[in-house]
Amino acid sequence: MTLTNQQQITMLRKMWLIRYFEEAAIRLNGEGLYRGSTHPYIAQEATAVGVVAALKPGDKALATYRGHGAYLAMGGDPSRGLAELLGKETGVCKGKGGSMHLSDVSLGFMGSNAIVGAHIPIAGGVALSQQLDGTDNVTVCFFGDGASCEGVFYETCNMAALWNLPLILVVENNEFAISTHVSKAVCVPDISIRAQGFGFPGVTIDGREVDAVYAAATDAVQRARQGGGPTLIEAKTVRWTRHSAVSAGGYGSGSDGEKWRQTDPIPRYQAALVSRGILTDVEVTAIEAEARAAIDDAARFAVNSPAPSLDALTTDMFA
Amino acid sequence: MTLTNQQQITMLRKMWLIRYFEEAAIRLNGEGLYRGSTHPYIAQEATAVGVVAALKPGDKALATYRGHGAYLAMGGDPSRGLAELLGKETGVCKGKGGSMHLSDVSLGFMGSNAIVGAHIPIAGGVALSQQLDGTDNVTVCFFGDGASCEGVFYETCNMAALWNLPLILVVENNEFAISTHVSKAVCVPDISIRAQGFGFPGVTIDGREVDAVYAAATDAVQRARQGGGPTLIEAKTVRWTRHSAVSAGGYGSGSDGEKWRQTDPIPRYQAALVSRGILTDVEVTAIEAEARAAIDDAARFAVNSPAPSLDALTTDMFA
Amino acid sequence: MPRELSIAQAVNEGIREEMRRDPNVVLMGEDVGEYGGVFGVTRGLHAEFGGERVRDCPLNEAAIVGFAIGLAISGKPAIAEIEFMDFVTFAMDALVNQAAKLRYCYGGQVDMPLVVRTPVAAQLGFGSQHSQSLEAWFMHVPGLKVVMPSNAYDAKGLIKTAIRDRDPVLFIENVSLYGTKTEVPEDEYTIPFGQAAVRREGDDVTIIALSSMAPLALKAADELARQGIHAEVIDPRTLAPLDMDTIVASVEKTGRAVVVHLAHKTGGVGAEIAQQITERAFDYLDGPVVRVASVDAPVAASGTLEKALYPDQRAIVEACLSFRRADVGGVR
Amino acid sequence: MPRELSIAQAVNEGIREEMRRDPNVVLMGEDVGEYGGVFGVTRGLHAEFGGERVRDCPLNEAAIVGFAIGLAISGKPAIAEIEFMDFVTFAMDALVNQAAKLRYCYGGQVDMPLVVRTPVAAQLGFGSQHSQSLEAWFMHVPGLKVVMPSNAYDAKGLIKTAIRDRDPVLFIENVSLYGTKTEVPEDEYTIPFGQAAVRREGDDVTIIALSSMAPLALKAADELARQGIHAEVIDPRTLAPLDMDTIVASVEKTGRAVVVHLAHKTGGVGAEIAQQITERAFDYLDGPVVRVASVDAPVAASGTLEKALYPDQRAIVEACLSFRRADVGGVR
Ligand SMILES: Cc1ncc(C[n+]2csc(CCOP(=O)(O)OP(=O)(O)O)c2C)c(N)n1
Ligand SMILES: Cc1ncc(C[n+]2csc(CCOP(=O)(O)OP(=O)(O)O)c2C)c(N)n1
Ligand SMILES: [Mg+2]
Ligand SMILES: [Mg+2]
Repeated sequence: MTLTNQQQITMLRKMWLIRYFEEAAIRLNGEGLYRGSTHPYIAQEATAVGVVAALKPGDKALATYRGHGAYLAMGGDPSRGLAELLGKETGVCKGKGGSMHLSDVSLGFMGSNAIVGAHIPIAGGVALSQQLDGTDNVTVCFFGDGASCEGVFYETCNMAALWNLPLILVVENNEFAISTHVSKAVCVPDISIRAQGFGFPGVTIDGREVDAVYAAATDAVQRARQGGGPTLIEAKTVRWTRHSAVSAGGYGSGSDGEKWRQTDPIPRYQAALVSRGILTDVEVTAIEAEARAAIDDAARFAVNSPAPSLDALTTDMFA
Repeated sequence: MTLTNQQQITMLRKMWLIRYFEEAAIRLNGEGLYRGSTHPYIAQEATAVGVVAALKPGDKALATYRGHGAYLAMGGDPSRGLAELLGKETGVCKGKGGSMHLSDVSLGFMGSNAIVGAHIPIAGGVALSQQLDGTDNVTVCFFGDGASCEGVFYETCNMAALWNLPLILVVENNEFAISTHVSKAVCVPDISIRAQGFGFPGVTIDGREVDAVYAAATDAVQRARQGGGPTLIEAKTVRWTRHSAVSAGGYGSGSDGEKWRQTDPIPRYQAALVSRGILTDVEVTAIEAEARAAIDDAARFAVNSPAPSLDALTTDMFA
Repeated sequence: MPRELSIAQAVNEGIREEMRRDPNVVLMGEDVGEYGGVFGVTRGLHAEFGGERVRDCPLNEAAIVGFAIGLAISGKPAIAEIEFMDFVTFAMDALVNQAAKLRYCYGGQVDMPLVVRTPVAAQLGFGSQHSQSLEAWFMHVPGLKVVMPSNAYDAKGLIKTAIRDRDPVLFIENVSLYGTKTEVPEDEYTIPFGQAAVRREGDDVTIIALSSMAPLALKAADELARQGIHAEVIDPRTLAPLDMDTIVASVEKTGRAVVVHLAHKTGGVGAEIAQQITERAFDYLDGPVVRVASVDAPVAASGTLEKALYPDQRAIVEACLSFRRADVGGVR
Repeated sequence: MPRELSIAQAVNEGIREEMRRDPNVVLMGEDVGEYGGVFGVTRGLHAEFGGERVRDCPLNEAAIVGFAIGLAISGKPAIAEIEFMDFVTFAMDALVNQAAKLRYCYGGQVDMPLVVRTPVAAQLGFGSQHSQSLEAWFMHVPGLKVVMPSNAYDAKGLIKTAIRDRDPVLFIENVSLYGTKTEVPEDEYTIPFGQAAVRREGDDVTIIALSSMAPLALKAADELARQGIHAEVIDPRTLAPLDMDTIVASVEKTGRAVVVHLAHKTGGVGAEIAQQITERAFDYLDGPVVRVASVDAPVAASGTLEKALYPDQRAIVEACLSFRRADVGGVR
């Protein structure tokens, strides 16, 4: 399954959209326009974008609180996304979920979740529903290296394997769980090794290389569509910024920061598209500018949107 | 580490003790002398006895509600054990724990537990304490095939491997979790495969063959004593009786029951000791009779012991 | 001849009817398949609906409820069984942080047609880790509905409502009631949530009794009647929503209230019900609402100790008589 | 110059002193090591005591508490941190079925010197899964001790008591209080469990306020004083054991009580405290105990909605004034 030029351009566009969305999220948080936490996906864009490129209508995705990237990759509206972060009535969750619960079910993006690991069995249930419906659709679950330690991850692996579910588990190994380096949290060198204990395929790829992500996802998705069951994809990546806009970890700054910036997935993919003759340098610049402008508009929309009315306090609790 | 003749005879004695203890437990339950559940270890005796034979003073063990075997193998007193089942004041837990919580901490048997899987991380903590104390002692944790599915099992595997703990995880795969066959609950053919996902050794042995159990345990214990970290031992075994004395599963009766009886670990070991010239047929019979008599005495002790006084209702809650 | 069913049979029949009605309903849990559940509640469902819809699960309470949530937000009503209520401790995140909240924090984008069924196996000698009645925790979680039927008729009507409900419902059964048979009509019916049942009318004292305490309270009321004291017995049936109107109306009449539950006293739902009564009917009360509940101690395996821990008929009778003894207003 | 510390610093100092005193004490949790905890409470402990005793753990709430229990029954006092109280949902079995019960069901054979520390991060915009104050669940579990300090002085004295205690203690901190500084003496001290603090004396109404609500109640009391109403403000400090004697003595004096907590109202500890007051001081009460607590809804991320959900100073003042408005006895 090779991607058309248009698809590749869309991927680049989405990566820029995510990048500027996150920069806006950090800026607006810094300006005090919303409180709580926001967990930037900066430097990890290639993973969500590459995986989602392998999906088709009817496929579903779930993600963590670091889920803005998955939201936008699944086609989420940046305006309603930023409005959600700001807790506005126009937010995609009416301002009730905020940054950590961004989701648009109408797009198959079944939700971000603020409890590490909790959405993994939920994703299993979504995949089970697809199987019961007799479709060839699949469910993707994004989560972190830290989340791969939670008991529910393993329980889901076991059940998904037993029931042969169309579930693609994408662990985004950005090396840190808040402050804890993966080497202090995971007892094996590659998280994909975990899959061995459950007898299904596990692969490790460079999560900053969108083509590699796409290839691994396509492989897993195809297998799942054909009834081949789950796959664990470990996307090795970096966390460019701090854990969240409000809590600082002791990395990513200074010279280390410089090292990480050099692995930025976006310039890399841009260069690839230029060298493939798909885009010119000028077009590349235009795509970035377009994304930036779209996010500027979205931010304006979000800032100018009204807060929810107090009636909303107790609506959406029960059907 | 070969066992002395005396040690081998002790192992046979313990197996008989467990067998008659369990028959008494079932009988007394049937007679209505206590309610609640009791989960016989019949046909699994070789596992606890074989593993415990590899331990030395200061080593610890924890088990499940199917823990009478581990209790007796660790040297637990049958009289105070049966008294505990009957909820008597003379019980090893003053009658408060009953069948599912049998334990004698003074012997290093840190407890049986009625929540499937819950004691696995507790065993991890016990092993951590041994490591922090700088001893070369080890902790053994017995649990079932069903328990090996619970999230806490995996979480413990990861932490034990990360911290290189002297923890021997002994999964007694008796093929069933109440009614559920292991093939419907575990997605890999051998539970020992799970260890691969954590990078430590996992072995599968015949849990009805006490020598094989002893050998595997010795190997794991030695490694743990030398700082080599955890091991997962899968002891394949059968559950001879029903899940518990109160709930019936649809197996172990009729012709199937006959098949299982043929794999009874005790006659097998008896025959081995006779063929090794360690015991004569007459001695073998005497050992069995002795165990039976000891349990008869224990049952009498238990039946004749007083119930706890009502003061006990709220003692032992706080220090 | 009216037909009588046990609670186990009634829940079974309710689930069966709903699974026939709605092919999307899926049942999951430990031993719920061919085996029919450790207490036999799901017997025959696997045979009728097959392994796709009646799913035996590994020992994975957290994932069982998590998967059920995934089905629910995909539009498939899911029934998950937690084998004993004590094991819900492994599924608290799924129930409390996910099932109860996702609709809200996704701004209403998802429905949550989830029923978590779980039996309380108290008073059977199972000991501290197999005897807990933990409804108080869930009454404290906005977004959950909590149901505690006390007889077969209610159990059937309420389980059907629970399965049709688009919100998460915790359905708490009591094992000691499983065997008791009561009349259950052949014709289909459902029972709405939030309607307490007045089991017996009386003017002297109101007894609010939950689940297995409801039949016990009726026996206590018989005993009291022989002493000339007429107790009104109310079974709330659902704790969330809770029908305080019925309870308050009764207390306004009797001036005295006793709340009875199996769970430990401190922090139990008795406190909440008593306080709501006090808030709404203070001027009618002859004395404080009295609570009858378990002693605040873990449940011992010993039958002697277990018996002493749980409330019994005598405790209910004495609570009702305490108003007279305390001479607060006197008994009419 | 008296020394002032924040709650975070006070807890840190308390732990440090106890770890110095007893080399067996071990601290475990997520990010508690070099990083010093997400709220900085364990800062410097890793440097002083090393990685053996101050242990960074993977994201394994269930196993973290399970391991801590294993240490505790081995004679090593263990302090486990749950990063936000909401995540205790993953460790409920360990806390409720194991820590609270093992001593009892092993007939007293083990001690359980376990402290589970956890912050409540409410009112900070973290949303529904990062804002819950779940103390009510634990007050309902016999065998657990529950501590909720409201200032640095108490926090230090209570954490030291908790670490020395041979029983399991849930130590609930409030993030919104971490920054506030209060005087903490240099000299060592501990504070026993089960002693409420009367923060302010008054004759007109008793306000029982938990954790972060205690300082808020004091502000409300100031406002009330300007209106001539003298509130007595009581901070229970520990919920289990609970010092009802102090509370009841106050209510016998004032005849009116208001219970204030951050947690949701229904099923919250306010119900238990109110009901215990009513049981013991019914004849002194001018009206029902009034509860001030969060609205029963999940916590929205939106600041506007979040603000409307939680109790504020005005709500406390109004609750106290409601006695006058309802004209129950009148305010002296
Ligand atoms: C159950 C649970 N435990 C702890 C936390 C606090 N927490 C939030 S994010 C995080 C780190 C998670 O790391 P990882 O899974 O690697 O994801 P990343 O943040 O790197 O994307 C932690 C510990 C939480 N939200 N939920
Ligand atoms: C957390 C939990 N879930 C369910 C149960 C009910 N239960 C008791 S024993 C059992 C089967 C366990 O099977 P396995 O681990 O294989 O042990 P075995 O009984 O075969 O020794 C189940 C499901 C329980 N006690 N605890
Ligand atoms: Mg990470
Ligand atoms: Mg088994």
